[in-house]
Amino acid sequence: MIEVKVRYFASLRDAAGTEQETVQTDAGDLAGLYRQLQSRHGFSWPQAHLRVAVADDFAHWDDPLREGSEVAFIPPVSGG
Amino acid sequence: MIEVKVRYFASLRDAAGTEQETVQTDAGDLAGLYRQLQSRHGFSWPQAHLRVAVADDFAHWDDPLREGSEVAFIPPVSGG
Amino acid sequence: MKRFALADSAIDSGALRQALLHPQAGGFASFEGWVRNHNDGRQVRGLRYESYVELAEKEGERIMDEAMQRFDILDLRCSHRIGDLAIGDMAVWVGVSAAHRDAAFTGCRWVIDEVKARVPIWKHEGYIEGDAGWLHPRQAE
Amino acid sequence: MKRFALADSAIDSGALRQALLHPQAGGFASFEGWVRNHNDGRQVRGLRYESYVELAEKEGERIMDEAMQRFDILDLRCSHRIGDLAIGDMAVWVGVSAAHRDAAFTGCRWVIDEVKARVPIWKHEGYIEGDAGWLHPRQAE
Repeated sequence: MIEVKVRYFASLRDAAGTEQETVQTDAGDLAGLYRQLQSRHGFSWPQAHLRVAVADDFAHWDDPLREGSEVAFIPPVSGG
Repeated sequence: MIEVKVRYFASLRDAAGTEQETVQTDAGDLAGLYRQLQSRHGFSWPQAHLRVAVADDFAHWDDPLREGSEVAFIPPVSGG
Repeated sequence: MKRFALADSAIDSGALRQALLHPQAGGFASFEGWVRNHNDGRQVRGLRYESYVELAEKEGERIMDEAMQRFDILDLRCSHRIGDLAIGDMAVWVGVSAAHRDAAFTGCRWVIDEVKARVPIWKHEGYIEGDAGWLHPRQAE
Repeated sequence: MKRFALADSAIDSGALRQALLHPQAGGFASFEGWVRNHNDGRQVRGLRYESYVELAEKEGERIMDEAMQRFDILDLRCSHRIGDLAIGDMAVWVGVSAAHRDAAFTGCRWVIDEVKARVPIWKHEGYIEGDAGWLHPRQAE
Protein backbone atom coordinates (compact mmCIF):
# COMPACT_ATOMS: atom_id res chain seq x y z
CA MET A 1 0.00 0.00 0.00
CA ILE A 2 1.17 3.50 -0.77
CA GLU A 3 -0.21 6.86 0.20
CA VAL A 4 -1.12 9.46 -2.46
CA LYS A 5 -2.85 12.81 -2.38
CA VAL A 6 -5.85 13.25 -4.70
CA ARG A 7 -7.37 16.56 -5.82
CA TYR A 8 -10.86 16.97 -7.27
CA PHE A 9 -12.33 19.77 -9.35
CA ALA A 10 -15.77 21.02 -10.39
CA SER A 11 -18.45 18.29 -10.47
CA LEU A 12 -15.94 15.66 -9.33
CA ARG A 13 -15.28 17.72 -6.21
CA ASP A 14 -19.01 18.04 -5.56
CA ALA A 15 -19.40 14.26 -5.93
CA ALA A 16 -16.40 13.51 -3.70
CA GLY A 17 -17.54 16.08 -1.16
CA THR A 18 -13.96 17.31 -0.77
CA GLU A 19 -11.29 19.26 -2.65
CA GLN A 20 -8.60 16.80 -1.75
CA GLU A 21 -7.99 13.70 0.26
CA THR A 22 -5.16 11.40 1.22
CA VAL A 23 -5.70 7.88 -0.07
CA GLN A 24 -4.10 4.53 0.79
CA THR A 25 -4.03 2.44 -2.33
CA ASP A 26 -2.61 -0.71 -3.86
CA ALA A 27 -3.51 0.42 -7.39
CA GLY A 28 -0.70 -0.13 -9.84
CA ASP A 29 -1.42 2.83 -12.06
CA LEU A 30 -3.56 5.96 -12.32
CA ALA A 31 -6.38 4.10 -14.05
CA GLY A 32 -6.50 1.62 -11.17
CA LEU A 33 -6.61 4.46 -8.66
CA TYR A 34 -9.54 6.07 -10.49
CA ARG A 35 -11.45 2.75 -10.51
CA GLN A 36 -11.05 2.47 -6.73
CA LEU A 37 -12.12 6.07 -6.08
CA GLN A 38 -14.96 5.86 -8.58
CA SER A 39 -16.42 2.93 -6.71
CA ARG A 40 -15.86 4.58 -3.31
CA HIS A 41 -17.44 7.97 -4.26
CA GLY A 42 -19.85 6.85 -6.96
CA PHE A 43 -18.38 9.10 -9.66
CA SER A 44 -20.50 8.98 -12.79
CA TRP A 45 -17.65 9.93 -15.12
CA PRO A 46 -16.22 7.07 -17.17
CA GLN A 47 -12.43 7.27 -17.20
CA ALA A 48 -12.42 7.91 -20.97
CA HIS A 49 -14.05 11.32 -20.43
CA LEU A 50 -11.48 12.49 -17.91
CA ARG A 51 -7.85 13.51 -18.02
CA VAL A 52 -5.41 12.90 -15.24
CA ALA A 53 -2.52 14.95 -13.86
CA VAL A 54 0.37 14.16 -11.53
CA ALA A 55 2.41 16.86 -9.82
CA ASP A 56 0.51 19.56 -11.71
CA ASP A 57 1.13 18.22 -15.18
CA PHE A 58 -0.84 15.98 -17.50
CA ALA A 59 -0.07 12.29 -17.09
CA HIS A 60 -1.06 9.00 -18.74
CA TRP A 61 -3.58 6.62 -17.24
CA ASP A 62 -1.04 3.79 -17.34
CA ASP A 63 1.65 5.79 -15.50
CA PRO A 64 2.60 3.95 -12.27
CA LEU A 65 1.59 5.38 -8.90
CA ARG A 66 4.37 6.44 -6.54
CA GLU A 67 4.34 7.06 -2.79
CA GLY A 68 3.45 10.69 -2.17
CA SER A 69 2.22 11.41 -5.70
CA GLU A 70 -0.24 14.27 -6.02
CA VAL A 71 -2.90 13.14 -8.46
CA ALA A 72 -5.74 15.21 -9.98
CA PHE A 73 -8.70 13.98 -12.01
CA ILE A 74 -9.86 16.50 -14.58
CA PRO A 75 -13.41 16.52 -15.92
CA PRO A 76 -14.10 18.07 -19.35
CA VAL A 77 -13.15 21.73 -19.22
CA SER A 78 -15.46 24.66 -19.99
CA GLY A 79 -13.43 27.85 -19.91
CA GLY A 80 -13.76 30.68 -22.42
CA MET B 1 -21.38 69.78 -75.73
CA ILE B 2 -22.32 69.45 -72.07
CA GLU B 3 -20.57 70.63 -68.94
CA VAL B 4 -19.65 68.20 -66.15
CA LYS B 5 -17.65 68.45 -62.95
CA VAL B 6 -14.82 65.97 -62.48
CA ARG B 7 -13.13 65.05 -59.17
CA TYR B 8 -9.75 63.36 -58.85
CA PHE B 9 -8.22 61.46 -55.95
CA ALA B 10 -4.78 60.26 -54.86
CA SER B 11 -2.35 59.71 -57.75
CA LEU B 12 -4.95 60.78 -60.32
CA ARG B 13 -5.22 64.13 -58.55
CA ASP B 14 -1.45 64.50 -58.58
CA ALA B 15 -1.40 63.70 -62.31
CA ALA B 16 -4.24 66.10 -63.08
CA GLY B 17 -2.71 68.80 -60.88
CA THR B 18 -6.14 69.60 -59.45
CA GLU B 19 -8.78 68.15 -57.14
CA GLN B 20 -11.57 69.01 -59.49
CA GLU B 21 -12.30 70.73 -62.74
CA THR B 22 -15.22 71.68 -64.93
CA VAL B 23 -15.06 70.03 -68.33
CA GLN B 24 -16.87 70.68 -71.63
CA THR B 25 -17.31 67.36 -73.37
CA ASP B 26 -19.11 65.64 -76.21
CA ALA B 27 -18.39 62.18 -74.77
CA GLY B 28 -21.43 59.93 -74.83
CA ASP B 29 -20.62 57.97 -71.69
CA LEU B 30 -18.25 57.84 -68.74
CA ALA B 31 -15.74 55.69 -70.59
CA GLY B 32 -15.58 58.29 -73.36
CA LEU B 33 -15.07 61.07 -70.83
CA TYR B 34 -12.18 59.17 -69.26
CA ARG B 35 -10.53 58.64 -72.65
CA GLN B 36 -10.67 62.39 -73.33
CA LEU B 37 -9.26 63.32 -69.91
CA GLN B 38 -6.65 60.59 -70.04
CA SER B 39 -5.31 62.03 -73.26
CA ARG B 40 -5.45 65.62 -71.94
CA HIS B 41 -3.69 64.89 -68.62
CA GLY B 42 -1.59 61.90 -69.61
CA PHE B 43 -3.08 59.58 -66.98
CA SER B 44 -1.21 56.28 -66.89
CA TRP B 45 -4.14 54.29 -65.49
CA PRO B 46 -5.94 52.09 -68.02
CA GLN B 47 -9.68 52.41 -67.52
CA ALA B 48 -9.93 48.73 -66.49
CA HIS B 49 -8.01 49.49 -63.29
CA LEU B 50 -10.28 52.32 -62.21
CA ARG B 51 -13.80 52.60 -60.91
CA VAL B 52 -16.07 55.52 -61.65
CA ALA B 53 -18.68 57.33 -59.56
CA VAL B 54 -21.44 59.80 -60.39
CA ALA B 55 -23.13 61.94 -57.74
CA ASP B 56 -21.16 60.17 -55.00
CA ASP B 57 -22.14 56.66 -55.90
CA PHE B 58 -20.53 53.96 -58.01
CA ALA B 59 -21.56 54.05 -61.66
CA HIS B 60 -20.97 51.99 -64.83
CA TRP B 61 -18.57 53.02 -67.54
CA ASP B 62 -21.32 52.86 -70.15
CA ASP B 63 -23.68 55.12 -68.16
CA PRO B 64 -24.54 58.20 -70.26
CA LEU B 65 -23.17 61.62 -69.30
CA ARG B 66 -25.66 64.29 -68.32
CA GLU B 67 -25.32 68.07 -68.08
CA GLY B 68 -24.08 69.00 -64.62
CA SER B 69 -23.06 65.46 -63.63
CA GLU B 70 -20.40 65.23 -60.93
CA VAL B 71 -18.03 62.46 -61.97
CA ALA B 72 -15.16 60.94 -59.95
CA PHE B 73 -12.47 58.56 -61.16
CA ILE B 74 -11.32 56.16 -58.47
CA PRO B 75 -7.88 54.54 -58.56
CA PRO B 76 -7.33 51.23 -56.70
CA VAL B 77 -7.99 51.81 -53.02
CA SER B 78 -5.52 51.17 -50.18
CA GLY B 79 -7.28 51.73 -46.88
CA GLY B 80 -6.90 49.48 -43.84
CA MET C 1 -27.81 54.69 -36.86
CA LYS C 2 -24.39 54.84 -38.45
CA ARG C 3 -22.01 51.93 -37.85
CA PHE C 4 -19.19 53.12 -40.12
CA ALA C 5 -17.25 56.34 -39.69
CA LEU C 6 -14.25 58.17 -41.04
CA ALA C 7 -12.24 59.75 -38.23
CA ASP C 8 -9.95 62.76 -38.69
CA SER C 9 -8.46 62.33 -35.21
CA ALA C 10 -7.53 59.35 -33.01
CA ILE C 11 -10.14 56.56 -33.06
CA ASP C 12 -11.85 56.12 -29.67
CA SER C 13 -12.08 52.33 -29.74
CA GLY C 14 -13.31 52.19 -26.15
CA ALA C 15 -16.45 54.10 -27.04
CA LEU C 16 -17.03 51.99 -30.15
CA ARG C 17 -16.66 48.77 -28.16
CA GLN C 18 -19.02 50.13 -25.49
CA ALA C 19 -21.76 50.44 -28.10
CA LEU C 20 -21.50 46.71 -28.81
CA LEU C 21 -22.06 45.44 -25.26
CA HIS C 22 -25.20 43.35 -25.30
CA PRO C 23 -26.59 40.89 -22.72
CA GLN C 24 -26.95 38.24 -25.44
CA ALA C 25 -23.35 38.68 -26.61
CA GLY C 26 -20.97 35.86 -25.72
CA GLY C 27 -18.16 36.79 -28.07
CA PHE C 28 -16.56 39.99 -29.28
CA ALA C 29 -13.90 40.00 -32.01
CA SER C 30 -12.02 43.11 -33.00
CA PHE C 31 -9.31 44.06 -35.41
CA GLU C 32 -7.01 47.08 -35.42
CA GLY C 33 -4.83 48.12 -38.30
CA TRP C 34 -1.67 49.84 -37.04
CA VAL C 35 0.78 51.92 -39.06
CA ARG C 36 3.86 49.74 -39.29
CA ASN C 37 7.42 50.86 -39.90
CA HIS C 38 7.91 48.87 -43.09
CA ASN C 39 6.00 48.01 -46.25
CA ASP C 40 7.11 46.08 -49.29
CA GLY C 41 10.69 46.11 -48.06
CA ARG C 42 10.86 49.87 -47.49
CA GLN C 43 11.23 51.72 -44.18
CA VAL C 44 8.14 53.83 -43.57
CA ARG C 45 8.30 57.16 -41.74
CA GLY C 46 4.60 57.89 -41.57
CA LEU C 47 1.57 58.11 -43.78
CA ARG C 48 -1.48 60.00 -44.78
CA TYR C 49 -4.90 58.61 -45.63
CA GLU C 50 -7.03 60.47 -48.12
CA SER C 51 -10.63 59.60 -48.82
CA TYR C 52 -13.48 60.31 -51.19
CA VAL C 53 -15.50 61.07 -48.06
CA GLU C 54 -19.05 61.11 -49.44
CA LEU C 55 -18.67 57.78 -51.20
CA ALA C 56 -16.50 56.17 -48.50
CA GLU C 57 -19.17 56.80 -45.86
CA LYS C 58 -21.87 55.30 -48.08
CA GLU C 59 -19.83 52.28 -49.08
CA GLY C 60 -18.62 51.70 -45.52
CA GLU C 61 -22.21 51.72 -44.28
CA ARG C 62 -23.22 49.28 -47.01
CA ILE C 63 -20.52 46.89 -45.77
CA MET C 64 -21.92 47.17 -42.24
CA ASP C 65 -25.45 46.41 -43.48
CA GLU C 66 -24.24 43.47 -45.55
CA ALA C 67 -22.36 42.04 -42.56
CA MET C 68 -25.50 42.26 -40.40
CA GLN C 69 -27.38 40.28 -43.07
CA ARG C 70 -24.64 37.81 -43.84
CA PHE C 71 -23.50 36.74 -40.36
CA ASP C 72 -25.25 35.72 -37.16
CA ILE C 73 -23.96 38.76 -35.27
CA LEU C 74 -25.57 41.17 -32.83
CA ASP C 75 -23.88 44.42 -33.83
CA LEU C 76 -20.69 45.91 -35.26
CA ARG C 77 -18.77 49.14 -35.79
CA CYS C 78 -15.91 50.25 -37.99
CA SER C 79 -13.93 53.46 -37.98
CA HIS C 80 -11.14 54.43 -40.39
CA ARG C 81 -8.67 57.26 -39.90
CA ILE C 82 -8.00 59.89 -42.51
CA GLY C 83 -5.23 62.49 -42.37
CA ASP C 84 -1.65 62.19 -41.10
CA LEU C 85 -0.61 59.15 -39.05
CA ALA C 86 2.64 58.14 -37.35
CA ILE C 87 4.13 54.67 -36.81
CA GLY C 88 2.01 52.79 -34.28
CA ASP C 89 -1.11 54.89 -34.81
CA MET C 90 -4.39 53.07 -35.24
CA ALA C 91 -5.51 53.33 -38.86
CA VAL C 92 -8.69 51.29 -38.68
CA TRP C 93 -10.80 49.57 -36.03
CA VAL C 94 -13.45 46.89 -36.52
CA GLY C 95 -15.46 45.34 -33.69
CA VAL C 96 -18.19 42.70 -33.87
CA SER C 97 -20.31 41.20 -31.09
CA ALA C 98 -22.22 37.94 -31.46
CA ALA C 99 -23.79 35.21 -29.35
CA HIS C 100 -21.00 32.84 -30.43
CA ARG C 101 -17.37 33.39 -31.29
CA ASP C 102 -17.43 31.83 -34.73
CA ALA C 103 -19.73 34.50 -36.18
CA ALA C 104 -17.83 37.27 -34.39
CA PHE C 105 -14.49 36.19 -35.90
CA THR C 106 -15.86 35.49 -39.37
CA GLY C 107 -17.79 38.76 -39.50
CA CYS C 108 -14.84 40.81 -38.26
CA ARG C 109 -12.48 39.30 -40.82
CA TRP C 110 -14.98 39.77 -43.63
CA VAL C 111 -15.52 43.44 -42.75
CA ILE C 112 -11.84 44.41 -42.75
CA ASP C 113 -11.32 42.57 -46.05
CA GLU C 114 -14.28 44.36 -47.65
CA VAL C 115 -13.26 47.75 -46.28
CA LYS C 116 -9.78 47.34 -47.72
CA ALA C 117 -11.15 46.24 -51.09
CA ARG C 118 -14.11 48.56 -51.55
CA VAL C 119 -13.96 51.80 -49.54
CA PRO C 120 -12.36 54.72 -51.43
CA ILE C 121 -9.48 55.49 -49.08
CA TRP C 122 -5.89 55.83 -50.26
CA LYS C 123 -2.64 55.50 -48.37
CA HIS C 124 0.18 57.94 -49.09
CA GLU C 125 3.37 56.55 -47.55
CA GLY C 126 6.43 58.61 -46.63
CA TYR C 127 9.74 56.73 -46.56
CA ILE C 128 12.83 57.37 -44.46
CA GLU C 129 14.76 58.31 -47.59
CA GLY C 130 12.43 61.32 -47.86
CA ASP C 131 10.34 60.27 -50.85
CA ALA C 132 6.68 59.40 -50.71
CA GLY C 133 4.07 57.75 -52.86
CA TRP C 134 0.51 56.56 -53.24
CA LEU C 135 -0.34 52.92 -52.71
CA HIS C 136 -2.61 51.64 -55.43
CA PRO C 137 -2.66 47.86 -55.18
CA ARG C 138 -4.10 46.05 -58.16
CA GLN C 139 -7.64 45.00 -57.40
CA ALA C 140 -8.78 41.43 -57.84
CA GLU C 141 -10.18 41.55 -61.36
CA MET D 1 7.97 36.44 -19.53
CA LYS D 2 4.45 35.12 -18.99
CA ARG D 3 1.90 35.64 -21.76
CA PHE D 4 -0.97 33.74 -20.16
CA ALA D 5 -2.59 34.65 -16.86
CA LEU D 6 -5.53 33.74 -14.68
CA ALA D 7 -7.20 36.85 -13.24
CA ASP D 8 -9.26 36.88 -10.07
CA SER D 9 -10.52 40.40 -10.73
CA ALA D 10 -11.55 42.36 -13.86
CA ILE D 11 -9.19 41.82 -16.80
CA ASP D 12 -7.28 45.00 -17.72
CA SER D 13 -7.36 44.53 -21.49
CA GLY D 14 -5.88 47.98 -22.10
CA ALA D 15 -2.66 47.03 -20.34
CA LEU D 16 -2.48 43.68 -22.15
CA ARG D 17 -2.97 45.38 -25.50
CA GLN D 18 -0.33 47.96 -24.64
CA ALA D 19 2.24 45.18 -24.24
CA LEU D 20 1.62 44.12 -27.85
CA LEU D 21 2.34 47.47 -29.52
CA HIS D 22 5.29 46.95 -31.83
CA PRO D 23 6.66 49.16 -34.63
CA GLN D 24 6.59 46.17 -37.00
CA ALA D 25 2.97 45.36 -36.18
CA GLY D 26 0.43 46.15 -38.89
CA GLY D 27 -2.45 44.13 -37.53
CA PHE D 28 -3.87 43.38 -34.11
CA ALA D 29 -6.71 40.90 -33.61
CA SER D 30 -8.39 40.40 -30.29
CA PHE D 31 -11.19 38.32 -28.89
CA GLU D 32 -13.22 38.80 -25.72
CA GLY D 33 -15.53 36.23 -24.22
CA TRP D 34 -18.42 37.90 -22.40
CA VAL D 35 -20.84 36.31 -19.97
CA ARG D 36 -24.11 36.12 -21.87
CA ASN D 37 -27.59 35.91 -20.41
CA HIS D 38 -28.47 32.58 -22.01
CA ASN D 39 -26.90 29.21 -22.67
CA ASP D 40 -28.40 26.09 -24.20
CA GLY D 41 -31.85 27.61 -24.01
CA ARG D 42 -31.66 28.57 -20.34
CA GLN D 43 -31.62 32.07 -18.82
CA VAL D 44 -28.32 32.63 -17.03
CA ARG D 45 -28.08 34.79 -13.91
CA GLY D 46 -24.33 34.72 -13.49
CA LEU D 47 -21.47 32.30 -13.26
CA ARG D 48 -18.34 31.24 -11.50
CA TYR D 49 -15.12 29.97 -13.03
CA GLU D 50 -13.03 27.53 -11.09
CA SER D 51 -9.57 26.47 -12.15
CA TYR D 52 -6.85 23.97 -11.42
CA VAL D 53 -4.57 26.97 -11.14
CA GLU D 54 -1.12 25.34 -11.24
CA LEU D 55 -1.90 23.27 -14.33
CA ALA D 56 -4.00 25.96 -16.03
CA GLU D 57 -1.10 28.42 -15.88
CA LYS D 58 1.29 25.85 -17.34
CA GLU D 59 -1.06 24.71 -20.09
CA GLY D 60 -2.04 28.30 -20.94
CA GLU D 61 1.60 29.24 -21.31
CA ARG D 62 2.22 26.19 -23.53
CA ILE D 63 -0.59 27.40 -25.81
CA MET D 64 1.09 30.83 -26.01
CA ASP D 65 4.45 29.22 -26.90
CA GLU D 66 2.86 26.97 -29.51
CA ALA D 67 1.09 29.95 -31.10
CA MET D 68 4.40 31.86 -31.35
CA GLN D 69 5.90 28.86 -33.17
CA ARG D 70 2.91 28.07 -35.34
CA PHE D 71 1.95 31.51 -36.67
CA ASP D 72 3.83 34.45 -38.15
CA ILE D 73 2.93 36.72 -35.25
CA LEU D 74 4.90 39.25 -33.22
CA ASP D 75 3.42 38.72 -29.77
CA LEU D 76 0.28 37.69 -27.93
CA ARG D 77 -1.40 37.67 -24.52
CA CYS D 78 -4.30 35.82 -22.97
CA SER D 79 -6.02 36.33 -19.64
CA HIS D 80 -8.88 34.25 -18.22
CA ARG D 81 -11.08 35.22 -15.28
CA ILE D 82 -11.71 32.96 -12.33
CA GLY D 83 -14.24 33.58 -9.56
CA ASP D 84 -17.72 35.10 -9.74
CA LEU D 85 -18.86 36.93 -12.90
CA ALA D 86 -22.06 38.76 -13.82
CA ILE D 87 -23.80 39.08 -17.21
CA GLY D 88 -21.66 41.23 -19.49
CA ASP D 89 -18.40 40.66 -17.60
CA MET D 90 -15.32 39.78 -19.62
CA ALA D 91 -14.46 36.11 -19.05
CA VAL D 92 -11.44 35.84 -21.33
CA TRP D 93 -9.30 38.14 -23.46
CA VAL D 94 -6.93 37.15 -26.27
CA GLY D 95 -4.83 39.64 -28.26
CA VAL D 96 -2.36 38.97 -31.07
CA SER D 97 -0.17 41.40 -32.99
CA ALA D 98 1.44 40.57 -36.34
CA ALA D 99 2.91 42.27 -39.38
CA HIS D 100 -0.13 41.18 -41.40
CA ARG D 101 -3.76 40.67 -40.48
CA ASP D 102 -4.07 37.10 -41.68
CA ALA D 103 -1.67 35.73 -39.05
CA ALA D 104 -3.20 37.96 -36.36
CA PHE D 105 -6.72 36.62 -37.01
CA THR D 106 -5.67 32.99 -37.44
CA GLY D 107 -3.49 33.04 -34.34
CA CYS D 108 -6.16 34.71 -32.21
CA ARG D 109 -8.80 32.22 -33.27
CA TRP D 110 -6.50 29.26 -32.68
CA VAL D 111 -5.62 30.47 -29.18
CA ILE D 112 -9.18 30.86 -27.95
CA ASP D 113 -10.10 27.45 -29.38
CA GLU D 114 -7.13 25.80 -27.66
CA VAL D 115 -7.75 27.58 -24.36
CA LYS D 116 -11.35 26.40 -24.35
CA ALA D 117 -10.33 22.85 -25.19
CA ARG D 118 -7.24 22.38 -23.05
CA VAL D 119 -6.96 24.69 -20.06
CA PRO D 120 -8.45 23.24 -16.85
CA ILE D 121 -11.07 25.88 -16.11
CA TRP D 122 -14.69 25.04 -15.38
CA LYS D 123 -17.82 27.14 -15.66
CA HIS D 124 -20.47 26.91 -12.98
CA GLU D 125 -23.64 28.57 -14.27
CA GLY D 126 -26.44 29.92 -12.11
CA TYR D 127 -29.90 30.08 -13.73
CA ILE D 128 -32.76 32.48 -13.08
CA GLU D 129 -34.83 29.61 -11.67
CA GLY D 130 -32.30 29.47 -8.83
CA ASP D 131 -30.53 26.23 -9.71
CA ALA D 132 -26.93 25.98 -10.87
CA GLY D 133 -24.64 23.46 -12.48
CA TRP D 134 -21.22 22.68 -13.85
CA LEU D 135 -20.64 22.78 -17.58
CA HIS D 136 -18.69 19.76 -18.74
CA PRO D 137 -18.93 19.63 -22.52
CA ARG D 138 -17.88 16.35 -24.09
CA GLN D 139 -14.37 16.71 -25.49
CA ALA D 140 -13.56 15.78 -29.05
CA GLU D 141 -12.44 12.18 -28.64
